[in-house]
Amino acid sequence: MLLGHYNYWIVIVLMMIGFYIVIAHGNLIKKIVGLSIFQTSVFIFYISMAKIDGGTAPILAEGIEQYSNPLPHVLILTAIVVGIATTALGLALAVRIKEAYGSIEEEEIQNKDNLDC
Amino acid sequence: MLIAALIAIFVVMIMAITRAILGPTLYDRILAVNMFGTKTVLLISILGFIMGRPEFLDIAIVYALINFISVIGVLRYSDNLIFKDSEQQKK
Amino acid sequence: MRHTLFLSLTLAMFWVLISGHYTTFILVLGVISIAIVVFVAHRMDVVDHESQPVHLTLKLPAYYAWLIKEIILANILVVKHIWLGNKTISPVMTTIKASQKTDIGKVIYANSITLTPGTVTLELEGDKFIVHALLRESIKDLESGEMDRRVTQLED
Amino acid sequence: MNMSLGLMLQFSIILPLLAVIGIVLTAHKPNLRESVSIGSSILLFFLVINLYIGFQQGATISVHWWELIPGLPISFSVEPLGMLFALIASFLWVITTVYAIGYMRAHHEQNQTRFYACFAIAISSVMGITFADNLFTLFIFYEVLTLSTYPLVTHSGTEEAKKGGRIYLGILISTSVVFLLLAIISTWFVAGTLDFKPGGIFSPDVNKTVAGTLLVLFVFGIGKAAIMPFHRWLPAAMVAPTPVSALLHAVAVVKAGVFSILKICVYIFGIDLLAVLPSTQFLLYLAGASILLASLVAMRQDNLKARLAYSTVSQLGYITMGALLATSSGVIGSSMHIATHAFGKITLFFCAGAILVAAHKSKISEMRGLGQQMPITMAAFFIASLSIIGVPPAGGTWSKWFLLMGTIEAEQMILMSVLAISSLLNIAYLLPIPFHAFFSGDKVTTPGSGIKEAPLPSLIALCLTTIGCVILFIFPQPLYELSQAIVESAGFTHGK
Amino acid sequence: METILEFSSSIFLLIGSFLCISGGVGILRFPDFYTRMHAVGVTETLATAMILIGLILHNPDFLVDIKLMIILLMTIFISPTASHALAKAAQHNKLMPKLDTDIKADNKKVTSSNP
Amino acid sequence: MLIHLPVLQVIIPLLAAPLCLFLTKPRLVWLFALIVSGLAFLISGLLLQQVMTSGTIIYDLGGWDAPWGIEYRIDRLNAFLLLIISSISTIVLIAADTSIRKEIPADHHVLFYILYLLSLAGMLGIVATGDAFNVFVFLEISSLSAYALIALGKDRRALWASYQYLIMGTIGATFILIGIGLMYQMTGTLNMEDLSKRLPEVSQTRTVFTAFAFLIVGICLKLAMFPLHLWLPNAYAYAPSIVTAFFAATATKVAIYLLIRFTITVFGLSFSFTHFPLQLLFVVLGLVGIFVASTVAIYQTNVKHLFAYSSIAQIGYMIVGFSMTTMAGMTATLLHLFNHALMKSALFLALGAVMYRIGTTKLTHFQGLGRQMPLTLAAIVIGGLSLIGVPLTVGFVSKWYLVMAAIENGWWPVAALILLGSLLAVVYVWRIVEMAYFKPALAGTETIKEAPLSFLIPIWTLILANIYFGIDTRLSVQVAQAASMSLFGVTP
Ligand code: NA
Ligand code: NA
Repeated sequence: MLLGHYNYWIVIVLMMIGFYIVIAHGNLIKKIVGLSIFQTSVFIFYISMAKIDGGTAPILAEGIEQYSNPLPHVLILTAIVVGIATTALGLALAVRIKEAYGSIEEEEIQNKDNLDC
Repeated sequence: MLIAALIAIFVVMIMAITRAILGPTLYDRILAVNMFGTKTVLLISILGFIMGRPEFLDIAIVYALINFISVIGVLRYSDNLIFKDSEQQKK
Repeated sequence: MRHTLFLSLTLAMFWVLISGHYTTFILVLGVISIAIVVFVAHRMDVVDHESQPVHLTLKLPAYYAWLIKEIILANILVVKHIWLGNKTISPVMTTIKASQKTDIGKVIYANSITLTPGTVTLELEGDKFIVHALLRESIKDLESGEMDRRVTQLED
Repeated sequence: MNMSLGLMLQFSIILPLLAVIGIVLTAHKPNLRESVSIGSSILLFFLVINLYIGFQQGATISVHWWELIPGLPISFSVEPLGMLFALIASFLWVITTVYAIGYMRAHHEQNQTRFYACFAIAISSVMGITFADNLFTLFIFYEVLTLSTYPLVTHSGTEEAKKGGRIYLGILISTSVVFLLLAIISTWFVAGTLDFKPGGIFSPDVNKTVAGTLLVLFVFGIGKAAIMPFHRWLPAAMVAPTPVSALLHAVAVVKAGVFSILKICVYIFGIDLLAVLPSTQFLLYLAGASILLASLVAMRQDNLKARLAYSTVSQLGYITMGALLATSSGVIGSSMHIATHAFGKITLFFCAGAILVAAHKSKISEMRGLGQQMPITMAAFFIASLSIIGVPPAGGTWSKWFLLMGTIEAEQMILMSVLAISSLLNIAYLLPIPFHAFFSGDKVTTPGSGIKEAPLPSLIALCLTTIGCVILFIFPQPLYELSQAIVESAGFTHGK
Repeated sequence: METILEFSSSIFLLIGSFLCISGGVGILRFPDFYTRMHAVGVTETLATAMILIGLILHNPDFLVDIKLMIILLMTIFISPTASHALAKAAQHNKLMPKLDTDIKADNKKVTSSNP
Repeated sequence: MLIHLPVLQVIIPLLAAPLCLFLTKPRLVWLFALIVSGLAFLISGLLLQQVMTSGTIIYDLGGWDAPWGIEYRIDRLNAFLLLIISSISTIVLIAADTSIRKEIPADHHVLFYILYLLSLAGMLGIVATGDAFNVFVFLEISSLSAYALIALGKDRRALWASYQYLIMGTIGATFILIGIGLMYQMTGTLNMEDLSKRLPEVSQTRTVFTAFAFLIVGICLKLAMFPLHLWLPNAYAYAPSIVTAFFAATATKVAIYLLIRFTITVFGLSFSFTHFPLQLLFVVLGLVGIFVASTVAIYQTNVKHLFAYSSIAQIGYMIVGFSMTTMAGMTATLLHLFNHALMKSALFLALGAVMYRIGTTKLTHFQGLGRQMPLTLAAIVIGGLSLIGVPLTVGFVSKWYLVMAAIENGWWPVAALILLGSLLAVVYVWRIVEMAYFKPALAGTETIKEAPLSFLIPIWTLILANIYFGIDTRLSVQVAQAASMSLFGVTP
């Protein structure tokens, strides 16, 4: 019963891991990594949702009748692009923050900000 | 035999993951993850054959390229600034 | 111009082989995307002698054949030591000299070293390479200079 | 005729705003600027007089502007109570402007342009309040009045002025937003209209608890009426220049407050409904308490303006009480008291200002013997005090008389005694001042100190208002007729 | 013919798998980052080549074979670059290799403490 | 041409953004962006007119019918929001050229306009599309450009603010993505109209409940609804002034739109408010948000921070109106949506002018500024009065409708609390007034001049709009009412 939906369990576990990293880690890069994992879990969720019993990957080919639902794949392609853009922007921000604050640790940045005020 | 190769690659991937978790240095981890990536390319190729979908090879190609870019990307930063403090100190 | 043509051709070949669909529409798309890539490559200023070493094409096959042989041998050696265990390996790091004159020659040499298991180029400084090797004998092989000579031959 | 009267009505609201533009444009030519102020105030008074004449001839004057919120128009009409207030306010604006010119110049005040401009906006909003045809219009001008008088209160810009301004704005805005606005919106919801209608707008079978709650909200919400415990802004606003105090106490702000209460009692609730609401009694006692407590506090003030301020709080209690009594005499007394108190109190403030300008004194204890140097001022003070107390030969006599009658009609014996006691207290806190000024043995000021009467414009102003006090006593007929008209238009069935 | 192809394909796949596993063992077994890198080198050169050749032999379709060859070429071109970049980064950031001498010393310690 | 308006609305700014690259001169790019935004404004005006007269417009992208193709669907609510977004964007852009010259390094100017147009296109897209997944895509387009725009701020804290916003925003967007995915799983459609038809059949499943919960939390994060507001103050305070003026007026509005669209149109009132304790939750959070954020605003030393917290409080008002689930409440919320956009864009633009002249928006630097920058400060005062809800400003109109709606619902305490909450606005607005008008100017600031015309024109346009729509409420009320009617499926 529990294992029957193993794909969802994987999604949930990944999601929790990603979320935990975002929340618990002070390192900006790690947060971005966590965020990526978090997003990826959703991608997996969509893709696993698209699976149809007996269906194969939705790449058109001769002699194949049954495909998985291609729509989620298409959607997630877009979402992946968005995810990459987010990650890239996040990393770029981290680099700029490092240049400006000399650190990528949340706590140190917060301390420096407090000193500024 | 395809199945055997698949299993072998699977095992290697697990080994790579193990190394990635064990570390101990950041470079060990990148090395392991990179290896994991290249093995994924093989995995996809073999899976395509097993499932009778040679179209998967396209994915394998794209994956190989992305894998390369991501490793270079990560290293570009490691060469500069970011990883030095946090990781090296812990070592 | 020669480099641009070479690049376009390579890309076109790549496209045709990968695509597998040869309708007009798809082909036109291919032409457009190749044009864009060439344009971007020009903007990045990477279309030159160094990135498209067209002049080496003829001599390369022979060198590749020899290199493949070396790689196979090196593989066998490293795999042997993997199974024999840590006590049998003798990691060393040394500097070796490279006799190539051009940058591309040095890169080919350095990459060949790295490509053969058991040795890795860590750094290129002038005509000196810092190399890490798993086994003393691999370094000795390198120092014997056969590979160095073969790469240098490619140059002229 | 009607058409032109309608135009006049609109113009009486717009004219002061036009004056603002003139004042701002002539900012760098003080003489011209003051001419604009005086000129427009006189013009306004004539407009109102004309309206009055037309109104007396029985014309219905009303103007409908536009619907600010669908179903809620900005509209104006002339009815007796508004007419009464408009007459007082426009007349006193003329006087106050004259007085202010003398005062501001003698004091070398800064930012005079801002002062006159805000002053004019305040008058415009008072006109809007007086002629408002519905509660919504009234509320809007009520708020504009608050905001436009804020810069007047904080005019000096000192720390003290800022503090005073905070309390002023804080209480007036808080009460109006939290209680008044809530009451208005609820009224709209309950009654379906906000138009002022003789006899009120609530249907007779309205839920008495709801209506009673609304009445409380209204009375509390009209902070300008300064019913305790929402009176604190009035003493706090004492930091303002004297002409502003005059404006606040006599012409505009507090009068707008009690006027609103009166108007809401008569035209929103209607006397009949008011008489049966459960909360009326409570509010009457609250007004009574306000009268007595404020008088007691006034007695303890040594600062003249503070004493006058608490006196105002007390006198406003009379008007509120008169409105809530829900009898014809009560309403008549209440509306008359708006006028008589206006003249009495403005005179007192003019005197206080004159003393400040001429003798640089603000403490009552320092005014002993001042009668010698400033005889006219002190005489005026005496007559105005009589008006406040309610004894001849001053107008206050009549209003207090009707208020007393009102309590008797309503069989409110406790409140009757409140009025009686309060009159004694009035005597106790007002009369000693002129008395000591003229007859004190131990003079604080010596004859040779060079103190003389205030500048001529101020002196003329305070004389005029004093005469006004006396005239209201001698010829109360027009005032009474207007008040009577209010009662009639309200369609009394009760207590007559 | 088919059986020969099938058979040789299997052989190549088998060798590839073995090399792969060997590399995997190496990456776990070797003492430091640099030595592990050599183990990875095994899996990325000959092992990959063997498996891909095995696949090529398995499938006669031209386009598929080309694609497999492209993958092979890419792996072979990319892997040294990645290895080099990684090693260089490690060296720049002062990661010291365990050299022969250190290992000998370690071994001695181990042997001396276990008489 | 007219028939393609719905898609042109989005596609014009979207395509215009990369075109900026070819105009190398920042001045030229500015002009171009202004024209593009103005065009979007024009289109939204036409759309609104069209929708008001002839009802909902449905446009199938690329000729594919929904639910396979992406459908653009403009009803009264959409058209109203499109108009708000594009109008504010255009007016704010007028000052952009002057403002960013002081606040953004010259080599980033072109980039600024590209990002600006992208975020504009994103927001317009969110509103225009009728496809749930498309909402996510546009949401991310606008958010990503928002993060980058905020990071362009001069202060290094802009980077940190942008980073935090990125994290929170992405979590929010991902939650929305999960919600959409679950909905798709249950119904097999992404078209919102279809979803609304098919969801009732499966509304009793746990999956749909989960989808709803994820969506609401995600949207509330984007919305900066208390207590999910933590990203907002710094993002607004350290972003370039133009960006703040634009976002403060539009970004949270778009999120409110999503909240309304998903709870009322897609899931339906009965699901959203009977199966979930959403009403109680939103009333409480809305009110707490009003009081907490307003109180925090009072203690701010930076005026940009102050107004940022005020924005959170104003979101509270909208949430309270929304939670009433009546037409009156919805009208009040939509009205406030529009009115608040007018107030906040004017206020933040005026702060931009202050920033331009004195380089800071610290409250202490406002000393005596009333005399030095009379027109700018007068604008801040009028904007502040509007925020308080003084009659003759738009703020009063919103408050009136909100209180009216609360009373209609019989929520007397809520009505009282709404009014009480606006008193806190008096306090924080008056701190600025006192500082600007009742304190002598700081030494060495005698040379400060009034803001340039390029600021004054848009600022006063907005201020006059604040007054105009506070005096003549026919248009705004009519549209808001029509929008809420169409939401509740009532035909006028
Ligand atoms: Na090697
Ligand atoms: Na190697």
